[in-house]
Amino acid sequence: MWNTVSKGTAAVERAVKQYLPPCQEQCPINEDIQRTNVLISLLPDDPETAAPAILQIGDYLYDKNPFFSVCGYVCGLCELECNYHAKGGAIKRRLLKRFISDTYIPHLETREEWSLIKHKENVAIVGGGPAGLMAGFDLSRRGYRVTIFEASDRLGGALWLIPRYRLPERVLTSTLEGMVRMVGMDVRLNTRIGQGKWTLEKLRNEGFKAIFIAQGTPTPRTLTFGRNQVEGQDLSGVMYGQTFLYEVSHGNIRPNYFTGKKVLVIGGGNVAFDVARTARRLGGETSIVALECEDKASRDGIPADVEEIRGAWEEGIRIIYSRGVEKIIGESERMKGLVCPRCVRVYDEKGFNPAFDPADTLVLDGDVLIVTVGQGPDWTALQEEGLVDGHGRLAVDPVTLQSRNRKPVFVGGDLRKIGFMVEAMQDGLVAAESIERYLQDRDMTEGRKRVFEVQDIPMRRHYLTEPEVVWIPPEKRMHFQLFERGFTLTEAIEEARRCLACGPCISCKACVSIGLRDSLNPAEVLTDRCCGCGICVSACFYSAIQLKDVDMGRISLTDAFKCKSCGMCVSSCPSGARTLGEDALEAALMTAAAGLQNSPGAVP
Amino acid sequence: MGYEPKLVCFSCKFGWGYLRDLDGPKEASVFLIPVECSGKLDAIHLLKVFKEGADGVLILACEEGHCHFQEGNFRALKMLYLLEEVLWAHGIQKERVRIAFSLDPEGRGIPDRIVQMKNSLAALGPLDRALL
Amino acid sequence: MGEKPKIAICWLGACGGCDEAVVDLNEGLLEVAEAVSIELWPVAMDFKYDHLRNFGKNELAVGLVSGHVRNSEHEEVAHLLRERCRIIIGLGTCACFGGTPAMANLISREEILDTVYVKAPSVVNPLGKLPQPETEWEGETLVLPEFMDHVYALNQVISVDYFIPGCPPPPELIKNGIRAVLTDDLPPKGSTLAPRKALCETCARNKTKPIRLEIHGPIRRIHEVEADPEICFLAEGILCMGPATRTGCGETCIKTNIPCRGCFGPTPGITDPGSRFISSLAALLKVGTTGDPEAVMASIGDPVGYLYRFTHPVSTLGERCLRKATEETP
Amino acid sequence: MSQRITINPITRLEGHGKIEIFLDEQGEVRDAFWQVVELRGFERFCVGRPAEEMTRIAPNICGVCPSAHHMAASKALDALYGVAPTPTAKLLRELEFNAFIIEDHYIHFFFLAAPDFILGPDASPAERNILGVIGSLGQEIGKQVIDIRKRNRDIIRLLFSKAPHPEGGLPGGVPRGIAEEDRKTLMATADDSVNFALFALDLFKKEVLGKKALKDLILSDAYALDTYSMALVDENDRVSFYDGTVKVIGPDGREFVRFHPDDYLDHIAEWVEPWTTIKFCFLKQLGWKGLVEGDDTSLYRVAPLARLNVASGMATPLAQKEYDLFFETLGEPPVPHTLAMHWARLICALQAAERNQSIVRDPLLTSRDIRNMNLKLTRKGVGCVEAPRGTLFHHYETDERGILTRVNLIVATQNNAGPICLSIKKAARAFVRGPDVKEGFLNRVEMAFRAYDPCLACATHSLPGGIPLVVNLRDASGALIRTLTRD
Repeated sequence: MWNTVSKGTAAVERAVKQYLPPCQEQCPINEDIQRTNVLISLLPDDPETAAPAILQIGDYLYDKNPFFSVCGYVCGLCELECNYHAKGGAIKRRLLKRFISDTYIPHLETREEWSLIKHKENVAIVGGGPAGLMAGFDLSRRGYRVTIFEASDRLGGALWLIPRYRLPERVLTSTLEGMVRMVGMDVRLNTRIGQGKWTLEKLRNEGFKAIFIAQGTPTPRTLTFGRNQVEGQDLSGVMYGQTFLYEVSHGNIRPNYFTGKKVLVIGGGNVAFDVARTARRLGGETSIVALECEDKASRDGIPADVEEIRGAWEEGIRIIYSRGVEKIIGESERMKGLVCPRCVRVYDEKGFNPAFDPADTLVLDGDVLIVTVGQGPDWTALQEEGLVDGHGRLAVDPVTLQSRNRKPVFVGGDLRKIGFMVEAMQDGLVAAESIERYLQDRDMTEGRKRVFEVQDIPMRRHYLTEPEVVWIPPEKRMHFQLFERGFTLTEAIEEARRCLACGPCISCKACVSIGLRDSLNPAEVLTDRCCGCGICVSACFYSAIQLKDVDMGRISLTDAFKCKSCGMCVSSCPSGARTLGEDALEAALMTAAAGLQNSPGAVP
Repeated sequence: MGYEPKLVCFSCKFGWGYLRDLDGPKEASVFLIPVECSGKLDAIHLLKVFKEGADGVLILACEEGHCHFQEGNFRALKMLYLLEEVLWAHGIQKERVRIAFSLDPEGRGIPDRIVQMKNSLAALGPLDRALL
Repeated sequence: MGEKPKIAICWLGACGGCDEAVVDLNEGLLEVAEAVSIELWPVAMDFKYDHLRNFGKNELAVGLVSGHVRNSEHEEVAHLLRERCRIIIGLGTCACFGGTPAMANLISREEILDTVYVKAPSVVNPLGKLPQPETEWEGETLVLPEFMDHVYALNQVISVDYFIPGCPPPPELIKNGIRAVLTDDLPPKGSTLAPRKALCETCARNKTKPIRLEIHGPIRRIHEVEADPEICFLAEGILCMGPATRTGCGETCIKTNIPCRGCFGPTPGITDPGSRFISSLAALLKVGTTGDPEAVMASIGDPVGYLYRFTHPVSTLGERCLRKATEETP
Repeated sequence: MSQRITINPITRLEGHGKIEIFLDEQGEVRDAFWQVVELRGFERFCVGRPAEEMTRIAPNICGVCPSAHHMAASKALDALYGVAPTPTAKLLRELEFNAFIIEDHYIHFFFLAAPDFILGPDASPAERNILGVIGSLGQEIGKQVIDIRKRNRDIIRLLFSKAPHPEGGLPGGVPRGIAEEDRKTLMATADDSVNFALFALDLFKKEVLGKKALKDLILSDAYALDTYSMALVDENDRVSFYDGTVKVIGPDGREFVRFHPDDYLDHIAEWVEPWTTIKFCFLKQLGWKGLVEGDDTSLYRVAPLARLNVASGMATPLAQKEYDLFFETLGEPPVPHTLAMHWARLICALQAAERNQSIVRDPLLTSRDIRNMNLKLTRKGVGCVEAPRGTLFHHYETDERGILTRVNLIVATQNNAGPICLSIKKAARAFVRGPDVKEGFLNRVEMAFRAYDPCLACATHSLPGGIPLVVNLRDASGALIRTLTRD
């Protein structure tokens, strides 16, 4: 029966100085991508027997990344660095995780929580978003008693801004609810820290020995032109992207809310595209006005993902590039249109400093304006709690996330630096580690910064082209169901098989975990036999071998981190100077030889 | 027909029957040797097997482009092409060594591939060992 | 025992090249002649075979035996020498591995006789007569040794204590071998009195080799190509057996700009260098995305001729043993 | 009661063989058989090999005259690929071949033949060898012999990697050239070789011709044989080693036939006897007439004596002088005296040395133009050289990829196989009588084949075999009466 073990020899070894596959090095939480890809590739191909196996893979993923199901729908950071990019298309890692989560979510909902002994200090987490939850999850596993203070009426924070057509609600709710239940975190909803009632001081008195602030960036940024605010933002029909998406996620916006209306969305990021494609699905004739230009490669290129742009374009959303908003034209307190000068430059050496060509101005008319130009943290609370430095910026150590002003306080997530969901989760994990070190009075920075070298693409003759991802045709997408079709079992296995597993064995060990192989010792060189001919160098597809001139002459050396102990170099060595230690093949041959000699089958 | 050809079958663990423990029913004259990768096979492994009494060798390798170790299957193919003339010089017809490129996780196809190979070996008759 | 130690230099199935190599000790031969008394050396001395029979068991210090074993008299002489020499040194590639003539193992004895004595274009042999073990002539019988149908390396017939490979074995190796026996500073029995690593260890061309040694496209044969004297043959797609062959010959062939053919035999721990090299070639020959592997592999033309040129009797398929069970192996 | 004497193995030659002598009741020799026991099958197992590898496989036929096979193979490849070697390549080949002729003739004369002359045929076997020769001629001369041989073999090693078993002959060229600095040592070697050749000839005249017993032995009827003679001659009918046409003269000295090596099959044929592995060459047009000499024989002799008999002179001046003295002493060609081969051998070595003297001074020697690359496979090629032991033919046929489909070799000593048998028979009849046979007399029988400098490994190039000479005396019923041991 298919069974993957993750203890003992099959456990992934903690990376010391090590090569990692580029996807894992790129992933902020270094998820075991290669291992789980290989495990998926070894799944049985009929659904019944595959299901329990998929759950085992899910459990393995969940153990290190409880958000993996959500990642499977929204994050594709690892795919950007995949070695296969240049040779046939990156491996569709996100869809592979989504495939696992489709089976895993129901299992998670009924999964029995871990019995953890909470014998350590109380820790308060301010903010129930990905950063806070991740920190709480990790600290609870370490035995801390964690309480999460969430300002709104539900956990999840900015994740709720992701539209349903990209992230199904059940996946998000089950994941959030599952995390709390699995580690038994105490959650206090509708409790905002920082406005009188709850202060950090109060938390300290309540017995919380460490506090992790991750409130995210709730306040949307207003529209500015040059130094000053664009007037007319208070007209009716003008709203801000965040709040709009927030309301949609709460179900407060009835379908075809914008039917017959012309909607203008300001902004060039992914959130702006979420807003536009949501508005389009609500019936609005939607256009995006972006400050940035069309060429993504240039410095002033539009930041939104290529897939988002393509999706929006397919769904009939007009995209107007390199346009700023100088004035909002209003008529009897209602928004009627925009005055949009051409933007000739977005950034200069000093940073964001747009410049416009007033001669080339475009007037756009529209009934609704949704401003989605980014969001910022709630500065007042931070000032009150004394967490900012002289220049009004957050005073926090970037490596340990510890506040410079108040030692027990740690800050992370979008609040600290706007980024992807997985970067916020990374902050959560870093903060958890720092909190434990702080509470255990250990050195805060030792061994924290670890740099991994990236394994380059292994050599082969044929590189396979990527599978084509199927989207529902644009005309049928005007709803909030998923528009992207996930992998079937066979497709998942096929794509997982395409993964080159280019990382070293010790950070994978998938084949050991399912008992396909029992040992992974790297190839060993018998230096008294090696003459330095270099045939093994060209036999190795992972460039794990190099020749080196030592005192006894030129000999070959194996880089234990890169070696896959596949045995290609062993069989190619003319002097028999390479071995894999005791090799099952030789033993099997001996028994076969004995068998052949005395087995019947003699000539009649 | 008394002649029962003796067959050794090397199968790649990453492509064939890893989902079923392979040491199924033991046929006296068939020896199944799973290996991590067909590319790991050395010419001497095959020659030794013929020398010890095998009448044929079947290598079950992964499908083109699907080798877990990149090109082990292609390595095995190249080795077999080189081996052909050496085998023929010793009276071993090249039909006695066959390599199949496919994926069969359950190993459902292995038994009848073995039967198929044994039939073709039976057709060739016992191996003339004059030069072995 | 003031008397000089006795040695025998004898050839079985040989071409005399190894004896020429002993003569090539030049002045060294005179030194050897001073140090020992040569009791048998058919090519140069008239000691007849009976002379050897008169010696007692292990009375001779060392027997330098060249040549493989191909007929009944070789076998008889081999055992004769084994009994009388304390140490037997297999001299030259024929004794150690079978040598070039052992390629006859791939052809049946009958076919050889048929080709040489009947089918050869210059032969006039109406009655198809072949050499016979016994021929009657006016009441007398003329005897020829009985030809085995296989060429055996020496240690497949008698236990051989040390090996000096090479075709021919370089004179310095022979001299060192004899000195080692006489001064009794010898490595463990069964070892080869020559360097332990393959040719690339000492070959000057190994330094200029590209990091990834790859042969793209077909193998090029030596007459089709003007090889660059500085660059590794394999790097230029020319077959060279250097990596699979023990060094010690001084790479004279490579210095004469022709690739090695493996006459020094395998390195320690390897018994079948030819078959081992098949896998090495499979690794070296990169066929490229569009190339046809079968055509590239076929470009070698005669794998058997290159791989088993000197070592067929010790190869995996070619290996047979004539030794009686009682013989202890070294 | 007829007797049988076996000399087994025969020694001081290359290869394995034995002699069976049968006596009648009066102790007279009824007949004697020279049996060669080697057979390897090069002609068969070289089929399937790439033709260009023959310059590396063929030398393994014989360790004493590998350069001959290497050169014949190189020339066969030239013919096979329809390409002529560049002038420099031809010079380098001749340089190596002459150096080989010199060192090979001297190893025979000093190592294998001299013991019978310097120490005398009746010397005890223990001394009758090179060590004995050096003992009697003195270390100085011994060292000179060793040195001249070493330096000529160094030429072979310089050009073709190894001696024995030179390698690397290529169609239309040689694998490496010679640098200008090498020329100095080559010149020294060539000049010293000429001086040594003259010294060797003086030694022969003093030590052999000077001794009446030996001179009578040479002139005696026991060592005389009337057969045809064959050798390679150059365009002006002079002795030639590397190249030329094949000329055959009859027992009466008249030219019988002259042919280009490519047509060897029309003139040379091989006969098979069941009691020996060697094949006996005979002149095809005359047909096999058995092991007989005189006017109705079809056997012919090759190697040094035949060269002098066949050619109208030597190709170099000093050698020509010796050639004239040779015939003044031994009578008009064709000289039948088998032992005179030793003298002829030294004269040939002199010519080779003189020829090298001019080659090493040739400006073309050190040019880089050593390969003629426009090869056109003609699928058939015959290469012929005058090997030290006689005319050698290599005949290759290949498929369209240059892989050998047929290999036929007529090897030097094979040409002499019949005459050797006859010489042994005559010597046995002359020297062996009655039950008690002195060892020295058996040695005189062996001297009959030693003169030919036979190379049995070559001659049989087919299968190795045979053990050194053992002398058994059997009575008529074949029961062993006495084993002659030589100690």
